[in-house]
Amino acid sequence: MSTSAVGADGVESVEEFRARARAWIRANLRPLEAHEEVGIMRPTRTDEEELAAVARDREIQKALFDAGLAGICFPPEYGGRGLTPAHQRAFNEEITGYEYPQRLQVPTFAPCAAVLLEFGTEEQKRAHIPAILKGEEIWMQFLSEPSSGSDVAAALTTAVRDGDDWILNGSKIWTTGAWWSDWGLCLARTNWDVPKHRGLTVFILPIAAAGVDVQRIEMLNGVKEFCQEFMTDVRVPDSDRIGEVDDGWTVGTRWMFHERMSSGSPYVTSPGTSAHHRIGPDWLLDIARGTGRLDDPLVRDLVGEGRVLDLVGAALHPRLALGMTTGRLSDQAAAIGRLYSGVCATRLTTIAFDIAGGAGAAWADDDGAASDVGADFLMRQTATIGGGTTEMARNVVSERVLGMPREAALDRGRPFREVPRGGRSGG
Amino acid sequence: MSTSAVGADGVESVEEFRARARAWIRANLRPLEAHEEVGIMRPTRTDEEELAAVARDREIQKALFDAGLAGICFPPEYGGRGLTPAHQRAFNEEITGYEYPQRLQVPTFAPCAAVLLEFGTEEQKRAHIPAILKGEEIWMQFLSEPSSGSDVAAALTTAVRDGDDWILNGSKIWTTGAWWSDWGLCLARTNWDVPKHRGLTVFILPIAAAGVDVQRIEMLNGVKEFCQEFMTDVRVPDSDRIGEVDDGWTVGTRWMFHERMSSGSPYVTSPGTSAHHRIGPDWLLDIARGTGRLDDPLVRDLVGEGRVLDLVGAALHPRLALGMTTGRLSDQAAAIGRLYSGVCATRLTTIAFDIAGGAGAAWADDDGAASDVGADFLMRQTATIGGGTTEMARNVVSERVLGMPREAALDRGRPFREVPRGGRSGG
Amino acid sequence: MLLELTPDQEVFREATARFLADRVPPEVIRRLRADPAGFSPDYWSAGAELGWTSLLAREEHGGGPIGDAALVDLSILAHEFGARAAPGPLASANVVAHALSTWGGEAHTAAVEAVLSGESLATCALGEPATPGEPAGIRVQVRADGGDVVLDGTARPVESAAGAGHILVTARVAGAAGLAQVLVPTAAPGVTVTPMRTVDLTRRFFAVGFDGVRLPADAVVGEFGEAGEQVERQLQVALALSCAESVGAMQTAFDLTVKWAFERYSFGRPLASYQELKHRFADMKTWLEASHAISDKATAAVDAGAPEAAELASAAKAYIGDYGTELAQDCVQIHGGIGVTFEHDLHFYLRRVTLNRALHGTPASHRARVTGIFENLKEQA
Amino acid sequence: MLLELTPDQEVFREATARFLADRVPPEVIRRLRADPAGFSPDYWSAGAELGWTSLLAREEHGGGPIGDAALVDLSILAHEFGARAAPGPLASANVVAHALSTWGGEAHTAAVEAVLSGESLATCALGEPATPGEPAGIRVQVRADGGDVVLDGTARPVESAAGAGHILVTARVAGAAGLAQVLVPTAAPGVTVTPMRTVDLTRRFFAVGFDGVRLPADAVVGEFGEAGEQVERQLQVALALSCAESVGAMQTAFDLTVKWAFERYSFGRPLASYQELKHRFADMKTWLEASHAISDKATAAVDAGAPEAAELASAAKAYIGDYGTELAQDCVQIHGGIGVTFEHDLHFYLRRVTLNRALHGTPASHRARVTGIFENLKEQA
Repeated sequence: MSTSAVGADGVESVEEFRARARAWIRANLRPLEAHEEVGIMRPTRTDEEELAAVARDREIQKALFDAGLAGICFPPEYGGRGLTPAHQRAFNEEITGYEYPQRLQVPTFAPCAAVLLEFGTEEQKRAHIPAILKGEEIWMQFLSEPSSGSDVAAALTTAVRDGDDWILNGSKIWTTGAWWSDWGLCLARTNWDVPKHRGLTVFILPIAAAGVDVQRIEMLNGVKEFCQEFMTDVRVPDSDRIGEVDDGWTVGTRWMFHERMSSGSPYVTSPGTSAHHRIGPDWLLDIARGTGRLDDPLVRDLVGEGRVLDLVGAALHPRLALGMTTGRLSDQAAAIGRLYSGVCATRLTTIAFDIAGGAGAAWADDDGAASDVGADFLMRQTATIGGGTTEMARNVVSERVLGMPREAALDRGRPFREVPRGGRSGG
Repeated sequence: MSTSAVGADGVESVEEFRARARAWIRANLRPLEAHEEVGIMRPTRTDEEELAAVARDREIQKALFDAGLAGICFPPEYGGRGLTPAHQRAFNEEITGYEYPQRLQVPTFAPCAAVLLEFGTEEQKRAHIPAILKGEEIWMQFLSEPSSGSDVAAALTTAVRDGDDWILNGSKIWTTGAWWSDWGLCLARTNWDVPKHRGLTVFILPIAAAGVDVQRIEMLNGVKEFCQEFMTDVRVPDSDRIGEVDDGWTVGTRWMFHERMSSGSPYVTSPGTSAHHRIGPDWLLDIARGTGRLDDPLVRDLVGEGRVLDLVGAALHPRLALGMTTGRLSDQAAAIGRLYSGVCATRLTTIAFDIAGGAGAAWADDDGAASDVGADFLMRQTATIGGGTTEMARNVVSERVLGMPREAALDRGRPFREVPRGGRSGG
Repeated sequence: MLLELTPDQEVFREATARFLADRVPPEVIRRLRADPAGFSPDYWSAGAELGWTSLLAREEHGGGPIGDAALVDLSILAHEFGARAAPGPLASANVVAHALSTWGGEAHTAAVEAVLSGESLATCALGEPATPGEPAGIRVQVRADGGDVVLDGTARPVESAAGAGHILVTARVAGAAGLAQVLVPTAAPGVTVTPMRTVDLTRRFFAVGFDGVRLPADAVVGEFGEAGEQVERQLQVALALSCAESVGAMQTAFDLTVKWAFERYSFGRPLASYQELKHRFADMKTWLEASHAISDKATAAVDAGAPEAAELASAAKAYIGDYGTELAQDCVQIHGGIGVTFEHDLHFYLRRVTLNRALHGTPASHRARVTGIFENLKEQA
Repeated sequence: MLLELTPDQEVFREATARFLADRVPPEVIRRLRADPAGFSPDYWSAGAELGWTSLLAREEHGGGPIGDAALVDLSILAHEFGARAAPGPLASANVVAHALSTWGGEAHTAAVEAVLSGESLATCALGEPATPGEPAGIRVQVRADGGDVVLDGTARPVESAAGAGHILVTARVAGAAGLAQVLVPTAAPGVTVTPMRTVDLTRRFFAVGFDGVRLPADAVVGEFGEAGEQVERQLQVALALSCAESVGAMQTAFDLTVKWAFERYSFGRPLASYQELKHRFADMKTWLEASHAISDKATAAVDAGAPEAAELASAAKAYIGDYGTELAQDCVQIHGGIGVTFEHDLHFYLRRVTLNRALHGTPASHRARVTGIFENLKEQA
């Protein structure tokens, strides 16, 4: 598969692995510039540039695979390295500050590949996992629907059996970059006459399949990263079903677990101190310096607050990960981290806007770090909506971590066909 | 009843009344000192001093009555002046900055006297309203119970018919100054076999009645203003019943309306800019000046925030009052004012604590305005608990003002006897 | 907005409301994103016919209020502008009309009449509000030179400067403590107008450079070097209109979101049945009523030239700045993903409150102003 | 507190937990409000036998950690103190033991041994933390005079000063930039100890005046005029212990309130079933875990003398200061009226987090410190 030095016992130690990764990264990857892609989903690339970036991500992934550095914690039988989370952490540390195949991490490696590993048939795994590790397949979650928001199990997308195939109809939304992706992991309703969770089935399908119409969604700041897919009589063979018929929620529960855990997943490369796609405390300093307000005690207080929130987050996430690993904390404690991250990100965005002062309302191209911070502020809530709302995280923390009574759900125990669905659809 | 000049048509105009009130107030009442009784329920008086203050309040009330300035909006047949809310507002303005019978306003005039006026028999009104207006009767609400918190209709205090009398047993709590008060307006359960709201009856009783044991509650800061009453076989004649048997919630609904509205009630004297029992923005300035921090931009920001919140509150309350008077806003909009006031007061207390800096942890007697601000901070939440929690206000705003669905109540339509009551009692 | 309008006010409001609904419905606003001016000239002149620019001007210039309180009437318009995220420099144009009509001379008559008729657009560069004891954020200098005045420096952001015939510029007098206001034709030599970017879809801002811009002395509005008070008055007018506009935007965002909460179901229940959301709606309703209240009170005080006008205007700006954006962002949150899409209308109102929060001084700078005013008040007491 | 204790740490924690449960249960703490010292001398000496004062001292003085990381072990005690709102100047006493044992000379041996054995109480006056570029809040001056040193000024608040035999005083060197630390016997002529009032029930603070207090030069701890770094280290120790204590108090307040929410019924339902409360519990749980995490991380860094120790300690202090009191106040709110009564235990923990928030620098002053450190860090990068 690939050539790499291993320890005397045949297992590459973390430090050996780290040294090998470091050498390869420095030789092959471009160091990032300071603050590359700072801000909240800024529309900085043309479509051509975006496609080129996707191609580069695939290229890096392939090169990593060839160098024996891909799929660090994936099983060797599907092309992975079969190493430990400690190896992945070492890799994360070494790749920090360098380009990496960011678009393949989430949702391709987790939750999609993680779900395939857990529920896929041997054929499915052999068909897709190696292709994923080589950068040949980028996967998307066909999960959210316009009508269902946080209530993902209320999917209206319907799959009807037709001989050896299934015919899918419906619409999925909030897929990141479906227009340049290859496969979708899709939750569909196969039975309307049982309660919500008991009539679902999971399928996989090529996004290029006949009947799949991918529409890009324009966000308020002009970015078109997200898509909505309209599926009309899409034919999927039964061999592309994941898990049992009508038992999709068994898959879905783990799917959502992997989604929640994706930032700390051993399948995912996530550089430690990446300032990408966010506003970090160093950016706050730059805005303050750029607007000449770094000596203003009010501004210094705001910078300090941002830095404190960031340092606390950096302490919190490892504590939660350790607690979940050792069983001292509930597996659901990941929702605590999600809640913290969301609240922290919206606060940092607000702080940036406040430090920018008048440049938050209107800015010139040469305003430096303060430029575009007003537009970031408009996008502030994406940090508490995307990837599961903070409201859902608070439900999880109170109900699953603290064991408080669950919210009354009027759909519980009721055939899904009869559940009230209100007068509107949306996102 | 009293002698006073009236206009040619026999009705005293607001301006005539104002002039008369002003002259009398300046001649008879003590001007307040700046910041007299600032802070959050500070334990500044001994019991003897408190009793002397109560006596002074009664004395002022009697003098106001004799001067024809008491009961401005109460009907003349019960000793009032029969004037308009505009007269009461003029009186409020004129008495601002002077001592006034603060302990008689709430709950004696509203909600208690207001409830008597609305539901009392002619005999009851003639027996009590004039006495109240003369300062002879101070009334308390026997409403909250240790077990029921915000759910006042879940009263466990029981009244059982015994010939022409009722026998009351149970406990009431959070009565302010019951130890120096005269009468209680009491909500009791007369039927356990119907749903909560349909088995209640309202009574009045002398607090000195046999079987009433008044215990003072010590708050965390040492103040003993609140009481709890234990009623053991207290005998109340049926002639002291208010409203119909088992129809106490009809009374209770209006009772609580008058309670919520008490700060703007035409029955109540409430000086406009009283700095009593709160921390106002001028106190923030004093703390900042006293701690030498008035030039610190962070401190100036906090003072400004406090002042802004205060100015906004002063604009909000008249808007709500006008809206409720003209019907442009729901009667329940009073809950908006309650919510604003509570949140504003806790924020001002926190600001004071922050401005005090280290003096919030430990202070010397000569620390001036910063003294005791730490203790005020400990009492901060009283502003969002007392007089109905802000949580209940938010329920009212969302359900009654915005018309959102009511919270599921597991006691609805269920005989009260069978309602789950949990394992604990408390306040 | 006031809870009760007079019949005249209601007629006035209704005319503009109908006009805006017809001319700039949401789909048009979405398209206007690409328009360099943010609106068409005939939109603005038709608005002028509805009285958008004339309320604060004297009758001899073709202006005049519809009732006793011109700024209160105008704030009803501003509220409607916010409620519909309407294009157009309402506050800037009215500040100019007010300033020229009140403090201008003969030389400004033609300009004020053109502004009132909507024939020409004028805008202003007021600078940031001054905190007591602190200088205002004004970076244009003016000096007298013979019979002329000469301006140097940069003013930003200036609304609609590219489409305006004149800019009322507030400048520091070189070598002295005072301020002067000068009406500068945008065509004057030495004036450069550079577009800026902004959070709003239809409002346009510019950095305006003045490089030795020489004008005759009668271009000066009011007394040279003595303009501090008139600038403060104009700033208060701008603050009052900006607040009324933000409150309008808050009201629409809130109404949209209440409607959504009733219609949108999750787990078989409408969002409006979830207690946590209900309580947030209660908070939002409180912020909204409080914002209406302080905006109206500040507007009335500014209109009356009351002593408390400066403090109330800054209090309104600080409160509405903070809570306006919090309310709009919470509306986005409750909408979920759809609330951050371009196709949804919600961001129109978020943009408007965001813009107004950072324009004419941030909430923090207005809190500092309030503290200074309050401190002086207490020292005098 | 750490998610996992070593068996030794658990034994150590458990011994103190049992002792505190036995000696200072809530009803005793309520009574100790009236005690001038806040605790009895034998309570403290028994605690010293359990190791309360010896962890940070060197073995030759009778001290020594139970594991590799003395401050981490001690922070477990501090957490227990907070969780039980226990009396006693744990942080002050340990700072003195640490300081004397590390930087003290022969002349301090008797004092350090007495502190370690619990035979005598010592306390310290560290002053407020210095922000980079700003002076620390220290109002005692010291000058060398012949073979003596002379102190003037006031230190406040100084914990347990009235019961202490010695105070380790941090002072500015007169006419120079440096600091010195001096171990001052409270019986020395010129020392006055005046009680202050405080939010805590059992902790006592004093203003200590120094009026020409003359001591031999060997009373100085460390180098005269060169004590800046040791003061900073001691301050970090105090911050770490104060944070661990606050987190303990937060944990107990939170646990009490979760229990209450399950047991207390309103409208036929437990409070824990109300979504709005559930979401507040979720926020509180998040603040709590975050506070544990940053407290532990800062403690480990201070223990190791790591370069990031100063920034982490201040970040912990700022975060826990703000969120500790918010959490405790929200616990009060959820309890309702009973939560502000003296008979309920909840205020014990509210007091402790309130005290620690305002002691050793406010959250705002620590944010300023973080900004300064962070700015230097970025400039070096």
